[in-house]
Amino acid sequence: MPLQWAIVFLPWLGAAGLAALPRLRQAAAANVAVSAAGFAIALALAAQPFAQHGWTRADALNLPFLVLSAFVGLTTAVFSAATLDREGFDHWRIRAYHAAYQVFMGAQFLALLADNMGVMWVAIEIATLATVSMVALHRTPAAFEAAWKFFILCGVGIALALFGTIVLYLAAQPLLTAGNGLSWAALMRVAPDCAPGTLNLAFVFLLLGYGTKAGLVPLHSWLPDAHAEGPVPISAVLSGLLLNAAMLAVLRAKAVVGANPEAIAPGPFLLALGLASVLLAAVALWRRRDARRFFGWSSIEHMGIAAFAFGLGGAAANLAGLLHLLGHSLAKSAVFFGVGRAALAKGSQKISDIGGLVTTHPALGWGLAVAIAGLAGLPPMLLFASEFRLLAVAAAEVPWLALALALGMVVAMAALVTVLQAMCFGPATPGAAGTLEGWREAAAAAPLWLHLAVATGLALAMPAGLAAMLAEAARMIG
Amino acid sequence: MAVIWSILAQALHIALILAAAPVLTGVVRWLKARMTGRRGAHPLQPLRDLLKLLCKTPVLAENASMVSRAAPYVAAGAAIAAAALVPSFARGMALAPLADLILVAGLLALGRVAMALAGMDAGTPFGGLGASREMSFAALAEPALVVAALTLAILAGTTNLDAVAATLREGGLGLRVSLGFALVALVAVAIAGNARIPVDNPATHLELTMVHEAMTLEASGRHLALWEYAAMLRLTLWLALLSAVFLPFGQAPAGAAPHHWVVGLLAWVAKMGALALVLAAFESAIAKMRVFRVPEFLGAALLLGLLGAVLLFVSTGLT
Amino acid sequence: MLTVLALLVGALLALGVAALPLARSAAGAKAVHGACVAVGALVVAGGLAGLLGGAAAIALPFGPPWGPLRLALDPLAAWFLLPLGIVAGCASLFALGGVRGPVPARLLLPWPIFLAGMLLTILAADGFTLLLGFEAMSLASWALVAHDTAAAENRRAARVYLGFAGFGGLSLILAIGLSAGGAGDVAFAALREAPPEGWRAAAVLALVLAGAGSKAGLFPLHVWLPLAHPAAPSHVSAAMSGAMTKVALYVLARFVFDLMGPAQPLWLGAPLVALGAASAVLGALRATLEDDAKTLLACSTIENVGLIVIGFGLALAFRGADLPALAALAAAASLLHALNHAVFKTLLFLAAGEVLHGALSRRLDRLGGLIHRMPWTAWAALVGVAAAAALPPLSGFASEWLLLQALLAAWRVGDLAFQMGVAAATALAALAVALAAAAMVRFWGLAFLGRPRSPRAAGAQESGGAARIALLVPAVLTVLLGILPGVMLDLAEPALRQVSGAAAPRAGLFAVGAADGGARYWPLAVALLLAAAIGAALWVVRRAAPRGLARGPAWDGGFIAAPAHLPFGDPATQPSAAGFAQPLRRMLGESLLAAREHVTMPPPGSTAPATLETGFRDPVLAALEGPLPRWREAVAAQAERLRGLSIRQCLGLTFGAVVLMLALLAWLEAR
Amino acid sequence: MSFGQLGYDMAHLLGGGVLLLSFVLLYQRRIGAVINAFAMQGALLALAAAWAAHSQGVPGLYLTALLTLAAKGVLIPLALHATVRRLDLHRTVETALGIGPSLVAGVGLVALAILVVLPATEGARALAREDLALALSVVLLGMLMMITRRNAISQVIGLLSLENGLILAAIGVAGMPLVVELSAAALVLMIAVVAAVFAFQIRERFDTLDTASLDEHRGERR
Repeated sequence: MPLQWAIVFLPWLGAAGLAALPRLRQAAAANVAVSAAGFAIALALAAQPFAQHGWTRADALNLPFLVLSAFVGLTTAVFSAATLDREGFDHWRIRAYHAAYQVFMGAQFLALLADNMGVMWVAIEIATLATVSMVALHRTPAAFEAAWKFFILCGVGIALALFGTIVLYLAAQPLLTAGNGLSWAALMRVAPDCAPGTLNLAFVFLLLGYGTKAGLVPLHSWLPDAHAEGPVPISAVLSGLLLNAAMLAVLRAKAVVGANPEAIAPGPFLLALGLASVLLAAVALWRRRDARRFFGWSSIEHMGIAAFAFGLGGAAANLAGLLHLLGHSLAKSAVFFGVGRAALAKGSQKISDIGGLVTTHPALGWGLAVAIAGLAGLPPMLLFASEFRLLAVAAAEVPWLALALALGMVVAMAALVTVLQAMCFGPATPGAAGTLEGWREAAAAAPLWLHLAVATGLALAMPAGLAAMLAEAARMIG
Repeated sequence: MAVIWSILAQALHIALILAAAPVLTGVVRWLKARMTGRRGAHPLQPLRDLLKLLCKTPVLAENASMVSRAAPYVAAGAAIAAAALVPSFARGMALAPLADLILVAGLLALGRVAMALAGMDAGTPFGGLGASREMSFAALAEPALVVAALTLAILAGTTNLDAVAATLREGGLGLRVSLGFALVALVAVAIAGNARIPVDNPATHLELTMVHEAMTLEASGRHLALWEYAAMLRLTLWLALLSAVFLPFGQAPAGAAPHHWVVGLLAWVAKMGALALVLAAFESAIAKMRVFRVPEFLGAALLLGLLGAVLLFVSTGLT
Repeated sequence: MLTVLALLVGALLALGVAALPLARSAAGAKAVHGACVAVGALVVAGGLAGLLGGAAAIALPFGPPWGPLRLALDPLAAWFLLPLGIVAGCASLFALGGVRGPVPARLLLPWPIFLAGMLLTILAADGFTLLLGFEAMSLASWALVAHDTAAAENRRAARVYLGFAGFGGLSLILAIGLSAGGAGDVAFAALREAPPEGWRAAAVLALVLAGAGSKAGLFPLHVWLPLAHPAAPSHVSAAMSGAMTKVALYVLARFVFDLMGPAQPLWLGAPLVALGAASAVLGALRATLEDDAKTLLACSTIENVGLIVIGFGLALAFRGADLPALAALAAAASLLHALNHAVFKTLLFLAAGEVLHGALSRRLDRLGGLIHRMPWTAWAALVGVAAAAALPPLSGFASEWLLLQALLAAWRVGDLAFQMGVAAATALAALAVALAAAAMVRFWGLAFLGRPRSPRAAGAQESGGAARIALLVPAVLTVLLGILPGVMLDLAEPALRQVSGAAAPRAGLFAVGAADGGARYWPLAVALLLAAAIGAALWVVRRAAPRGLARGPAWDGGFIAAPAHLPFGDPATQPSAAGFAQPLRRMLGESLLAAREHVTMPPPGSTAPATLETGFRDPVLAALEGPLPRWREAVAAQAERLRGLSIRQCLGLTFGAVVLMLALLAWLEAR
Repeated sequence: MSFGQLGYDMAHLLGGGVLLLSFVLLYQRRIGAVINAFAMQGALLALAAAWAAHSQGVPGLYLTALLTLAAKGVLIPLALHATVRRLDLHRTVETALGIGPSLVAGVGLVALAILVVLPATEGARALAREDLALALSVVLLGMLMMITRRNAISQVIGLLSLENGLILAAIGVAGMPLVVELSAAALVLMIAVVAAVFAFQIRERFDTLDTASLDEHRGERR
């Protein structure tokens, strides 16, 4: 069985096993073990040359994200192993949580690796179902609200995506040979000769469908609430992984349509949605009281920035966009680790209740401060490099839009800075009995710092192979 | 040869101006007294006062620091140095290359700061009051001076007093309206810088209106003598400056043989006398203005100076 | 040499990491600061080497995903290494002297990183490296500003500061991108190839002014500076005022003189002159009104930055009018003043820190009479004050004299509007210089002269050792720079050539001034003349007057001596900070800074004290904290209505998007 | 296969029937009737799938037909009826947009769908084009129903009929690979939605399930 399939099926088998493990300790350990195995396979896969196996393909576009997903999945598993006992789950929910987690991981890998657009759609649907169940896990009315909203909106979204997929096939049908229907590679091959009108129709539905999952304005409404409910690790993987998968799906669609000269240019659509996301999120950030909602909105902003980059097109802007996705996954999940830990320590996730972390929990406080600063686009994180690249290119090509983008970034940055000051520096707020004993403290802190280190390393000393891969990917998606 | 003449001229100039300072003050006071119908003290009276003060032991406030003792020397030294630079009867003196208008302003500022700090040293209300007023007025006088310098610099191409004097002497500039504006600005600055009416009253002892006197209120003995002498030097310096720039006739040209100096000397004495007369007349004619009207006075001077410069731009632009 | 400097950056970063464990012990903290002193010395050496030797460039083996980090050392950068090195050395030395036990890591760790950021910014040879250093500098200094989280105003300062830092960074990125063009190659070499023209040049200039200007404290983006600089520890304040603003000015110079190409129109200098004049006057005026010693010094930094920028603007205009000699003169004024200001402002901030440490207060109204308790600090500070007040023969006068000469020569540019504007700028610059003198007299006189205004000030203690040396070094340098500016300008000649695009005229080792027939300034001769005059006065008085002094109570126009129940005299009978500022507050403050004062006189017979309330507010800060947030709130309120939607309405949004796009498609296909 | 031939007419007829039933869904006022109409739509869809399987010669589609019939024609309607009974919801449909206007809007959407699809799909088989236009109309009508109806049940039914439109499109495109799997997956999604209605006890409507209660829980209210 090729590694590409192994990495998908291993988590699902693990899920089956985890569903049978009632004890927290073992389940958490097994969860970490499975995730670690997934990470190992991902690395091995990255070492192999690009290849296609049936419905899956490993290419420059998805391999970096595959490795990233496996990495974030592993760190998140570690973090949840350290903090999950605070959630006070009974054994049913422990089983459900871990099973759903691994189901989601498998679906995520499949969605990234899928070469067949239909398979990709199915994978994203499975991921949605898994995450919905995890968001609803707390069984509070608020959790149900958020889960239901998430479910309905994304359900409609993927329904639209399916329609888009069908239309896409219809467009390519006359040129495709029987076997390779819906294969992205095949579609790319025949795209230049497809009926442009049909491609346009397909693109609109794919964009709106997967764009809903990527949280682009005006399809974003589910995102902040979904990030605010459920266990913290869910927020981390939602922001860190699921959004990337959706954005990659949009990119594949964009690549197909962009390959056809007669079809409409897909760029302006992405530009418009991206700019709208950045601007709306930038102002909405100022009204947030709840830390996790706040960072959910910041995810919308960053997805908007990435969409803007891809809308701009061209090797430089695309590279900036890909880097931005990578950097955002690392920084945002790191921030969620920090916020989750802080919420444990302070017994609340309201921004007003989390204060003076630097004085009460120095390591956590400074780690969170650096992470938020990195999220605001300050060095030395990867987001700084990507935003620099994007703004530089945008300023050269579309000065006025670049100005609007920069305006949004400044406003959002000011909001982030304000929250950073409030949470890390302000007067220390009374803490709850949130101390983790022994290894848990370290295990809860390590992922945060690890992410920061990786993000910094990628920004300043990216491995040549990875850089080359990303450059090729940037060319691939046109 | 010329070098020796220049050095000689410089030495003569310094001696002359040092000697002239008390006398000039005395003359102005005497003239004012005459104009206001009093007999007035002998013109040499200031000199006698200085000598008398020198013989007295100064009394310092308990908490006065080294500043009170050092400041008078700094102020006097700055005044002497500045006075040594302003050409009087001859041009091309040894220190002529140094004689830069901005440098002179800087030296005067040095003296001013020394005086203000001395005023604050004892920690008394009047000293601080005088210091703050002095520095504030100077803040408004400085721009007027520089703008006047701008006019001169445009005409002469430099701010070197010697060169300016030469240009205004030989150069066929004729009568420039801008020069008139610059003159007014400089006169206003001179009045403020020398604490003359209407900005300040050198003879007052009503504390609330004092500026200079307030700062030297604590000084006595040789310190007071130095303060007084520095003030006299400043007055002489300003009058010499005005005469050198705006009444350049009669000056012995650079490198000229000593017999030209006699003419220059006589011309200079005449000019200084005339200026002293004008000053006395002016001061006895008008009254001191309220402290917070001074900014308007200096602001007007500044605007006049700017106007002069602008007119000059226009004329140079046309020609 | 460049390699050594690059290694220095790495060493500083490593030092920052090592500071985490080292902070636990006093010896460790001492070691870190000592290493920073050494680095400062090395940086100065590197600057000298760069000025004497030729230019060099290297590409680091690592960097962002699209290329290596490039470093270069040319004369302009080398010149700015001098202030950086001097300030870093002195500040670190002062901090070394202040170490008395373990130092909190959050105070020790960012310091080397701060220095590394500034060094990297100056050495950068491509846009990304520049921004990397610039932002690292901002971030580290922000951490140092935010170190004291207890005080609300410090948190506010840190917040405003970080906001401005981010804004400046984004502006610079846009500027780089705009001048880089579509290819997206941000190497300086590539930027030089295709300099921006027309509206692009204007836009780049505006963006650079926003980016570098906000960091340098240029009007109207100066408001964070008086908040942030005082909030940091004193040696950090010194570095921020002395070095960081210079680094920002270096970025400005790098853009306008180098990256934007040699052929820029005359008008490009006008905005710099205007903004510089505005900052100079506003900063100096605020300095005369502030009653917090370190805030006062920070405002004076704004003033000096303004003067330097005026010089840049003039140089730009002269270059545009093809007057290279005058361009060199103006640039010389700016570069020299940048160095001088760095030195004497460091001295003053360190002295303020020493006062804060000795008398436990920064408020002028709680100091006084310190010259008796802390003589070393007092006299060292006096040197800095005299330099800041532009008194001959100290360093401040030399550079400001050059600047005035450049202003007086600016009419040669010819354009009438420009001439008039420059005439006004000349008056404003002179006003600023005189105001600065007033502010400095106020600062020194109130802090060190008179009688103590608080028991702490009466019992102030002076700390010797490294801190004292850290005060004496810049004091001596101030004197030397004042007496030998000619030497420095000869040293700066390559940088001037680079800036003015032509060989800079030399006035000789002992003189400065415009070459062709213009006025000259011989500082050494002036110093000698002054010394001779003072000596003569001293000699004469010694000969004529009797020796000896008598001590008595202050006469004070007939006031009684201090009552017994006030051990150090009644401090209220001295001029207060607000009182000293009164004339200028009334003359200029009311119109420029909306200053107000309110006197409440008790009715006759009442024993209640009369009170004087004064205050002013910076119009820009008022605008920043007034309308801007209101607008933001209004927009946010509108955005909130989107958020309050029910699921059905959210679906409505999706539906609307679908229908809209379908309609768009139909329309496109119909066409 | 083109106009006038049996296969074409049959497929066209069935597709049209599905669309017609979407209008019926919009038109109905009583929940029971809505559910029944939906059941009929599901049955018709199953028929269309079967016919497609026959005419395209894709036996896999028979499976789809079977699944559709079982789930949409029988199980889900029964479950919905049960829900209505168990949670005793309102028996009448409250509309955010009146019946008449929503019908008019529906007609407009159909026009839009045709305007978009027909020019867009130049070159494709006529049947596919027709079918796609009908499917798109059904999808749009489903969404319209979701946002113009206030009952949770009728909103869910809107989603379900939307998904019917997807299936219709999928079976209309001859030779579509994975069509069975995709339709099955979509079906799973729909069943999950219906299950969620139970699990989350969605009694009333989407309106009340808005962020207000989230605000109370997370201090988002100001």
